Amino acid sequence: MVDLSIKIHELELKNPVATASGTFGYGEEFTDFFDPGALGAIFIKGLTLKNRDGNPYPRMAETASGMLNAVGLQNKGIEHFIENIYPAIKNYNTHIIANVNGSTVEEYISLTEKINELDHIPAIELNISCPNVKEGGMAFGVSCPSAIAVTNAVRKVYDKTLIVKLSPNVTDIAEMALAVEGAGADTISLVNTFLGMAIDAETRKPLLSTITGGLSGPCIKPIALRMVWQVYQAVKIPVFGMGGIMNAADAIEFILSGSSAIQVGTANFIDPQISLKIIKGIEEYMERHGVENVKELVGALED
Amino acid sequence: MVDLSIKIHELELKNPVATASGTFGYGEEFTDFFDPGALGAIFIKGLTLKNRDGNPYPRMAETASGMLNAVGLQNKGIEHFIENIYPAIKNYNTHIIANVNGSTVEEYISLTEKINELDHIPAIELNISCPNVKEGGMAFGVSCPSAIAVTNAVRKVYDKTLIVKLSPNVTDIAEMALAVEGAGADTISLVNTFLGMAIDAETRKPLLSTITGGLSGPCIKPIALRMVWQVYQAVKIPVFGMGGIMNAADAIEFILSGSSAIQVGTANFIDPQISLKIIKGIEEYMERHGVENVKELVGALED
Amino acid sequence: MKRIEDLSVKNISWLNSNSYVLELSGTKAIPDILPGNFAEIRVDHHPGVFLRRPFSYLDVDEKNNSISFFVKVVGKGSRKLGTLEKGELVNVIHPLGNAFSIPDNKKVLITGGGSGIAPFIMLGRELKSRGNEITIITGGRSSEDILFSEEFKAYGEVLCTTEDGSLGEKGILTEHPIFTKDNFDFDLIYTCGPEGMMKAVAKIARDKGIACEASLEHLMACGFGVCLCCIQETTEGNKCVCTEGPVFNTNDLKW
Amino acid sequence: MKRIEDLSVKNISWLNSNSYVLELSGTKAIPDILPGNFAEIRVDHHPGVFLRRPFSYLDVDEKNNSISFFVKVVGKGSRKLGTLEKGELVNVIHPLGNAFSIPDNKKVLITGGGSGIAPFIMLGRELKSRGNEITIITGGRSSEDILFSEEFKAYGEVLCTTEDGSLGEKGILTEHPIFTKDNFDFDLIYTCGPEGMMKAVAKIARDKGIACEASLEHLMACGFGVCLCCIQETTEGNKCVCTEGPVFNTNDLKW
Ligand SMILES: Cc1cc2nc3c(=O)[nH]c(=O)nc-3n(C[C@H](O)[C@H](O)[C@H](O)COP(=O)(O)OP(=O)(O)OC[C@H]3O[C@@H](n4cnc5c(N)ncnc54)[C@H](O)[C@@H]3O)c2cc1C
Ligand SMILES: Cc1cc2nc3c(=O)[nH]c(=O)nc-3n(C[C@H](O)[C@H](O)[C@H](O)COP(=O)(O)OP(=O)(O)OC[C@H]3O[C@@H](n4cnc5c(N)ncnc54)[C@H](O)[C@@H]3O)c2cc1C
Ligand SMILES: Cc1cc2nc3c(=O)[nH]c(=O)nc-3n(C[C@H](O)[C@H](O)[C@H](O)COP(=O)(O)O)c2cc1C
Ligand SMILES: Cc1cc2nc3c(=O)[nH]c(=O)nc-3n(C[C@H](O)[C@H](O)[C@H](O)COP(=O)(O)O)c2cc1C
Ligand code: FES
Ligand code: FES
Repeated sequence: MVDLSIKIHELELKNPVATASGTFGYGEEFTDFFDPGALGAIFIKGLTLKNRDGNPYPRMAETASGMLNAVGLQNKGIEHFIENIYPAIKNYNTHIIANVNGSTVEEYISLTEKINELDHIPAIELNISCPNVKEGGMAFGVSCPSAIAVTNAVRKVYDKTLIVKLSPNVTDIAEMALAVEGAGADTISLVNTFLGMAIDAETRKPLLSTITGGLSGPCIKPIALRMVWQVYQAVKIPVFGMGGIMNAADAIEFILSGSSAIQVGTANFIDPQISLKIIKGIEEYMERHGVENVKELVGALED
Repeated sequence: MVDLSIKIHELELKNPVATASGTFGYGEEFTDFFDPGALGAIFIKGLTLKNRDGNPYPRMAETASGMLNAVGLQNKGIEHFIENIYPAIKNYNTHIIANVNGSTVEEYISLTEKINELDHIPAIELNISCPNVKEGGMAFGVSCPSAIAVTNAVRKVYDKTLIVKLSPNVTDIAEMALAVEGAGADTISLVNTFLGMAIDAETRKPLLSTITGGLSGPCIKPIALRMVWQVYQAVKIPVFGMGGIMNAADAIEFILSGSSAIQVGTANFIDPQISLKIIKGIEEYMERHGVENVKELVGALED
Repeated sequence: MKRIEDLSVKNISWLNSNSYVLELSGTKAIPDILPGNFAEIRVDHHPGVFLRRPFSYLDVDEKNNSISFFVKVVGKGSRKLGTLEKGELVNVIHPLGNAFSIPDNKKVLITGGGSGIAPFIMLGRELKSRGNEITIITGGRSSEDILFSEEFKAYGEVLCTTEDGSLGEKGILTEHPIFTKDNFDFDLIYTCGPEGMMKAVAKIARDKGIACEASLEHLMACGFGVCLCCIQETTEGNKCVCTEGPVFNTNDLKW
Repeated sequence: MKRIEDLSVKNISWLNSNSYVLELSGTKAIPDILPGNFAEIRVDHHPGVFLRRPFSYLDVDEKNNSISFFVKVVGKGSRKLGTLEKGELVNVIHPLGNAFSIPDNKKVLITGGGSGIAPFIMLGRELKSRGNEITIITGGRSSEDILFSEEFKAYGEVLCTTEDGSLGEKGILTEHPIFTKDNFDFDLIYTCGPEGMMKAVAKIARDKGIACEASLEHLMACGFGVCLCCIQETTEGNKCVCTEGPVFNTNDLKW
């Protein structure tokens, strides 16, 4: 039997396959398809302090090998989560990781403090990379000083595993990674979506109510993979890679380029059982290649 | 009859469809397929001062709805071009635009000076965005000061139409555009390729000899379109948009988001007659929508 | 409970130049399906199609473990599905969404335009079995678009409008004289079709104080409530069309 | 002169579990094609295939305006082409590349492994018509991989090797005893197949001072000389495999 388990900072994952925030709900919608307890971790949908309606419809456009979304962090706020959702999901047999969003540093802090109270949430993913909100979001993730400021501030109030999620919409991803590592991140996750746009030539109108939105799916994989590889070489903390992973081979490519674990995003929409298949596929790959421990594959790209 | 002609700075294009540098050779390879004189302009393959062998094989990897290349500006140098290629192509019934590359500002200047002598080349495209060379290339295009320095320097020795080609691998494309506009660019072209990477999970090896390469094709269209739209809003000079254009609808989307003219790149490999089809398709679109002059479509995106 | 499964193409029958019925069958018993439910169908082997496509059930044949869809060709995915061969496998997530409400012994009006008639075969049968008095009105561009009239006749009175006047009343659906009749006294109106048409029907319903249910066809990425792309503004905030819809009481919509 | 055209699938015949002959025909006269030339075939309707795929001509039938390719299934594109139906259109850019040199009345050796045997049917015929004495040796994993032996027999002596020893000599191609025979006195050797095999053949040729031509199968994005992705290092710098090759004198390669 091959060993798929991997430790990311203080998190012991039973396997390196997690589901990405905003693409797996709170996991409940998937229980008809498989037991979410089989996953390495679940990154639940983005939380904010207060209820957010998100952006107006339409919020989605299909693109070549991908999609744009402009959801804009729709959620009912942290209180609603704690009262109505947390009790139902806290006993999943896997790690529940909260995706934390604010428009100001203060909001990030308050939200983190509330999540810190929740015993069954062993880690947060600090989202400083959402391209679909007017305030905060990606603005924090595209400049080093603001990324440092928010990471620092959250670090002070949080002592469980702090994952910072980077935006790919930057000139130098390694520099951003170093900045948040220096500011106290335990782990880095990347990439969030790329800022993109789609138009209907016939109507001359944008396809999204917000004109621009976040691009995800296999189309972004080559860029995401490059960024993961650059970040892996730059920092010492572990990396949670993602961006267009559709099958086990994609997942292994991310692991080889330096991801200790990976997240499956958009692929969940097309095949809700895909993360289960990816876990099996990694296992088969390891057996076929005589790899006993998945750790051996992390960053094992050969020149 | 609809009017497809468009003026870009001092260049009168018979239609807004040009072919992108590095994807159309010197046009000669296409004469079996159609008369390049039908095009608005031809951006010939990247020139350097001296002969360049480019990067080792393999230089290409297919990706989801796109490809990575790591050609690395292979060409026989400007002298060889002037003696052996220019005489054969200078009388095409369209504009020949030279794509200018240097590893230092001095090289950009010398190369531009030589091209300035060539009567049948009415414009240059300053490539400060090639991701596949170790020195120069993209390094100039990802920071404002260096982009300004090289644009300024070339502007001093060149008084025909100066097009500066931007790299999409930046945090703020509008800022870059403003910088080169301020430094004397007459026109901006974008996007060059995105820095990406591909791996073969089975062999654990990168698919490109250079590990990373430039991503092009429909996969990048949503990001390219967004950047063109941002640049169009930021600057006063005209924009030459490109990135994943595969058909007339794509071309019209770029025009609506602010491209005065467009360039067709990777699509030339799959259908060498595609630019001709795009010209026809734009014409049909204009007839169908009662648009008399293609200028009316430039930036005509409706909110 | 929703499930994901491969079904095989049993038959494709074209009804006119741009629409067909796609019949899929499986080996297992089909799940319980209610009128208004839909399925997310994966379109394989088409370079331009990335996401699944949602389609309402046209009908369910429990004896043969088969389900059918009425598909109007509007783009790449709907065109591709129509080229499948018998026996090819199609991956389906279903059943999804909520259902129309079914009253007992009432007078109901069903209004359908374009592909919006799809859910009404199942709805009509259910309504009839519960003793309702049914009027069905369908609208289209020309007689070619007026489909399933025979099936609908088994449920009640069938009316239609065509824009070119080639069948039924000339005009758009809401221009049919029935809407201005004095005895327009329905208890419930159902509508599905182009948004403009549904809004016009909803307005008539509201003006006359009649309850109205509309089945919305929003763009969807997942179809089962996780992407939050398919939202509709309602009086109670944004709702997911795929899980809290596709059927809405039009009074709850900000139309 | 190269051209781009739609040809229709005339026939697909599978030779073993993983290779087939694809025959395409057109209505116009086919262009002049030389042994060694290739075509860039577009693979439509497969989401994972973006670029064209290059294939050497297996044969040309001028009477019927048809051409054929020997395709080994190695991935998405080669698999997809094998599922086309008779009559389906396939877009082809051709003919591309240079050709093997054809001497007169010499003694030549042809060495082919895997899909590398494809260009040798045309080459053999041409060589034979010019009075050459031909020996053909093909290598494969097992007897299943040893193809076209009947056709080759019409040209000269046919030898083979299989790794499992199920046909001919056991071992890899260059382990065949012919290479160590004293009377190994060929004037020209041709080779096409996996790079390792071609390099081994080229080494033998160089050691014995025999000219050797290899047909390279480099990754290509365009196939007609514009992308510069397919280069091969040679003694005269980088050369394009698609326009200056695919056939090279192995002495010019930095092997
Ligand atoms: C709950 C629901 C039930 C539906 N029931 C039916 C039905 O029974 N019969 C039927 O013919 N159609 C039905 N539709 C509409 C059907 O989903 C779209 O026509 C189909 O997805 C278009 O796919 P395409 O690839 O052919 O079009 P595309 O090439 O993708 O686009 C063509 C047009 O279709 C629209 N469209 C594209 N994707 C979707 C999508 N995921 N959802 C809605 N619209 C989209 C686009 O905005 C565009 O205007 C239903 C939609 C929903 C949401
Ligand atoms: C001049 C030339 C002539 C050829 N003649 C023949 C022939 O007669 N018969 C035959 O079976 N094969 C031939 N090949 C190889 C053939 O082109 C590849 O096997 C085919 O492109 C693989 O496509 P795929 O989609 O099936 O594989 P993919 O799924 O794309 O990849 C599978 C493998 O094939 C390789 N490959 C992918 N694309 C190409 C490409 N464009 N060029 C070369 N290799 C590629 C990849 O490196 C990978 O290892 C020739 C190649 C060249 C360059
Ligand atoms: C519809 C949708 C909603 C998303 N919502 C969030 C979110 O709330 N928080 C977050 O950090 N990322 C969010 N993302 C980004 C994903 O978590 C992931 O980073 C991105 O989609 C790239 O991975 P993929 O290509 O596998 O989808 C969202 C993505 C999509 C498509
Ligand atoms: C094989 C290849 C070679 C290229 N060479 C050059 C070059 O020499 N100079 C340049 O400015 N851009 C070069 N480019 C970039 C293209 O001109 C274009 O900016 C890019 O491919 C995006 O457009 P597309 O998606 O339509 O291909 C090259 C692109 C490809 C694919
Ligand atoms: S379509 Fe994804 S939530 Fe409704
Ligand atoms: S494949 Fe493009 S130059 Fe050879």
